[in-house]
Amino acid sequence: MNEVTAFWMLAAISVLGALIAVRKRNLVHGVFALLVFFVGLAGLFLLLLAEFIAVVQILVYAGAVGILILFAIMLTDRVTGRDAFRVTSRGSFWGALISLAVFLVILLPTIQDIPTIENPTPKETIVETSTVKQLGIHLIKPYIITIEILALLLTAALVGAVTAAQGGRASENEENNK
Amino acid sequence: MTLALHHCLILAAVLFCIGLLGAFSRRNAIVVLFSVEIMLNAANLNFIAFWRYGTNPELLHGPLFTLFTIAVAAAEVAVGLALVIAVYRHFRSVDLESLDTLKE
Amino acid sequence: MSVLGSGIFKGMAVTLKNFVGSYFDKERLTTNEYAWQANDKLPERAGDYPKEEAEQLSDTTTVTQYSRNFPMLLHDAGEPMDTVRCVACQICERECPPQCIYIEKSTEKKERSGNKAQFYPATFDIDVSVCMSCQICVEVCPFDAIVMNSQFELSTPSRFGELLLRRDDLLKSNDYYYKIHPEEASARDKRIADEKAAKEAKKKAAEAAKKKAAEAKSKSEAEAKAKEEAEAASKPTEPSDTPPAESTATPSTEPPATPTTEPEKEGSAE
Amino acid sequence: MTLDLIKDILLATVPLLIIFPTMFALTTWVERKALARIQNRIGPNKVGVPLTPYGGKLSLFGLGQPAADGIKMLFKENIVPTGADRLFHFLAPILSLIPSMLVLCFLPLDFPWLNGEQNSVKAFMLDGAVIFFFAITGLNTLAVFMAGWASRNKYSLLGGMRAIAQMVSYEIPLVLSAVVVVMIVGSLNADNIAKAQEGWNWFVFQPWGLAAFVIFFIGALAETNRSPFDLPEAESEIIAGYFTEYSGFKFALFFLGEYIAMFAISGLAVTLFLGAGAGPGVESLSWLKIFWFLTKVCILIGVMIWLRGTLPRLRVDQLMGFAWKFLLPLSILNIFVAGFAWHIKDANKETATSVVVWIASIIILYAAAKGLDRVNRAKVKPRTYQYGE
Repeated sequence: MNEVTAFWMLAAISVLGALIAVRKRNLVHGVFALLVFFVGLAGLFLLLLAEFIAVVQILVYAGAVGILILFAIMLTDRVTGRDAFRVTSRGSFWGALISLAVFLVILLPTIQDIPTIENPTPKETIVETSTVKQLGIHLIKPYIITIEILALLLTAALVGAVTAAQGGRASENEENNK
Repeated sequence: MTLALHHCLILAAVLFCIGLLGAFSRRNAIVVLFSVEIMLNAANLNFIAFWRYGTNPELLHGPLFTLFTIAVAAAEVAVGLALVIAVYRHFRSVDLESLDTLKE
Repeated sequence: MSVLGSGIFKGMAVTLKNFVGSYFDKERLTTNEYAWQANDKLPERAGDYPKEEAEQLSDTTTVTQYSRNFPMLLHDAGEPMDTVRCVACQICERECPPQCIYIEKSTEKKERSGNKAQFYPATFDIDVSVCMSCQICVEVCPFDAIVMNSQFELSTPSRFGELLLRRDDLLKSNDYYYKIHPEEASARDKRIADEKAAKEAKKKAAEAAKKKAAEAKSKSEAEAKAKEEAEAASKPTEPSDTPPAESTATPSTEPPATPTTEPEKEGSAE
Repeated sequence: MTLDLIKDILLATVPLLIIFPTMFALTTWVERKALARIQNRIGPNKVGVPLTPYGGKLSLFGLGQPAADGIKMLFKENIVPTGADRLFHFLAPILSLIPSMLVLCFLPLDFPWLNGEQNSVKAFMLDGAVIFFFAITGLNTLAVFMAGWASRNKYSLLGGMRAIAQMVSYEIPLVLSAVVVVMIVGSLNADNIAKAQEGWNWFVFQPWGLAAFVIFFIGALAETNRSPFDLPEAESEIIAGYFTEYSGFKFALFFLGEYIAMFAISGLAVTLFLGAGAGPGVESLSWLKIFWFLTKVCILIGVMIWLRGTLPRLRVDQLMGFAWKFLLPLSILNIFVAGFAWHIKDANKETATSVVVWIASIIILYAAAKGLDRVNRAKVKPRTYQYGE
């Protein structure tokens, strides 16, 4: 059980999760497959020694985004009955072709000149230098402006989401009143 | 054989293209939204891989950038889903093909 | 102005007192241990109870006279089907919210001891697995034929069939009713007696009024005398009418209407 | 090398897998007994240990009840509704158990006697244990939703949606109250947090710690669907919520998962506020740490049971209002109070200052709570009772 085996297992999990998520006709199944993908990716992050990122990945994606999407599905599709399962595709052929083309375009340079890193930084150094504390110090010192902007963005997103989701209802009410 | 950079890069490429396929070939707005999420996550994997195998890992560029991406993605999902709900309220559908009012 | 969250602590103190007290204070542990012995025979069907009914019901801590479980059919003293009060009117069947009562009316009327011929229930089933013990059947029954039993030993080894109580399981004597719900039974019987008395009194009063009215008509020429007599006629009828009107609980019976009609009659007589 | 690894894994996980399910079995019995006593009943008292195959038993106040329940659950018929999503219906109970079991590994419990005093094993030595705890507890929600959705039952779905809404709302005050401790200790590592509270320096003795502990405990009650926040499984409203359609062993798994989650979150509360393994005598005997830790967890569980016997269930709008309008502002204020108190104490180490800071912060927090309470109650008319006192 070495790193490579773990990598292939996690890779298989995440690729399968992603494939099912985009191809499954049943939306709720799709969301759970997406969650499998997120968790698999978190495992990969853990394998690559980015422990905190793995935690955040689970916390934000599996915890928050997944639930948000589930809520959106529950609010938009009829939960029971056939509508929830009737998700048809469009232009599957051209989509697949374009994706394949993009894949090759990305892949060719990777295969042609694999960036051979002679001696990657040893594990111990990375574990020592990438503690949560170090990450926090970096966030507060050189990236403080980014953090502030991000906070602003998140607040704006919060307000925007609330207005977007509620504005419809307000106008609907007005229509009903007319 | 040890884990190397190109493993992660190829995996990220595969995941990115799966996301792309989903975004191109599905009609449900929510599915398109989470296809975009898959693409973003593939990019995150690249960030982390480059940080792990690149030079100067002590600067933590990879994890920091990934953190920012995750935060932005979370905001994007929130707003995106709010828009989907608003669109659903208006058109009674989340089918992207049927939202063609501007064509007429 | 109270301290924030003090209500929660007050409640917790109450429950703590009950919890600790239940180990020392008999008053705080009212539940008795279930007296079923391991070697007791399991009941084959609902109605077979491990204890004799009398024995179970004498255990006043388990079954008080205020406990109600499922309905039963009342009959007066004597042969059950001969004195059953139910006339298969099917009101309870219609009113039952979960529709657990099934009644089949008999095809012909049957003579009953002490009563005139009536229909009787050929089938009267109550599915106690459906019954929700709401007591609405008891409320609507105009014949006081269905009341609540406090029998609770209903467990059976099968969930199909055995929980369907048949007519003969349901028939219980009025004495039994007195035994399990003494207060309610005596109140009910008093009411029935009062109603009967009121009916008879009303009948009598109506007859008397008719008689008096006829007399008043015949003596209408003597004006002064007639007035006096009409007043005298109204006085004795009133006290005999009003008490039954107060005692009756069922709204469908007639007595409440009588006092209002009485003066009209007098007026018309005048 | 591989053998050593397997040995280490077993040593780190097997005690957790023995202790907590045993505690689960005993807790179900204790809960039934305690609730019965609170309600003037006796509770289970018949099932005992059979002494001979032919009769005679040791009833021991019905201590055999958990075993009997377990056997009953195992052999019960497994019913899957016709319209149900069979795969998800099968997966949901398993998925609800996994996160609860997983987070037990993040508690600062190490078993020194198993591997010699010097190197005790731990399943996870993560730097961000506390945040990992919250991340994985959040996955529980998904299992609940899965169960509700897969059952194809309106009540189940309602229960699932209620569970999601409730857990997402209460996770915020929960995390924010834990942030206070993390901020003061300066580490997300559970062991470091435990180390910072050695002796009697428990955070619950600080005013901000007390406030955070109360908020955390309320959040924990809501997060584990305990009464008075058991809306997802409110029997009188939606049958049994998300596990209406579950029977037999799947139901037992849900039940186990719920109780293990209770232990886990109580364990986190103990770690964050109640000094983890700290207690008398831990310096000389290191296994006493585990004893004290588990004792504190049991006390918290006891309080949860006590509250369940006392408080009635909240309404959905009250539940949401309480999380967003009361707990959230209070926990944000608490972070500021803790920051200032810590800063002032750090700058000025005299006893008098710390007493003043202590009293001042308690007054601020209480006034804020009272004010929030009054603001939230302003629109509600005082209820008059027709028959009550």
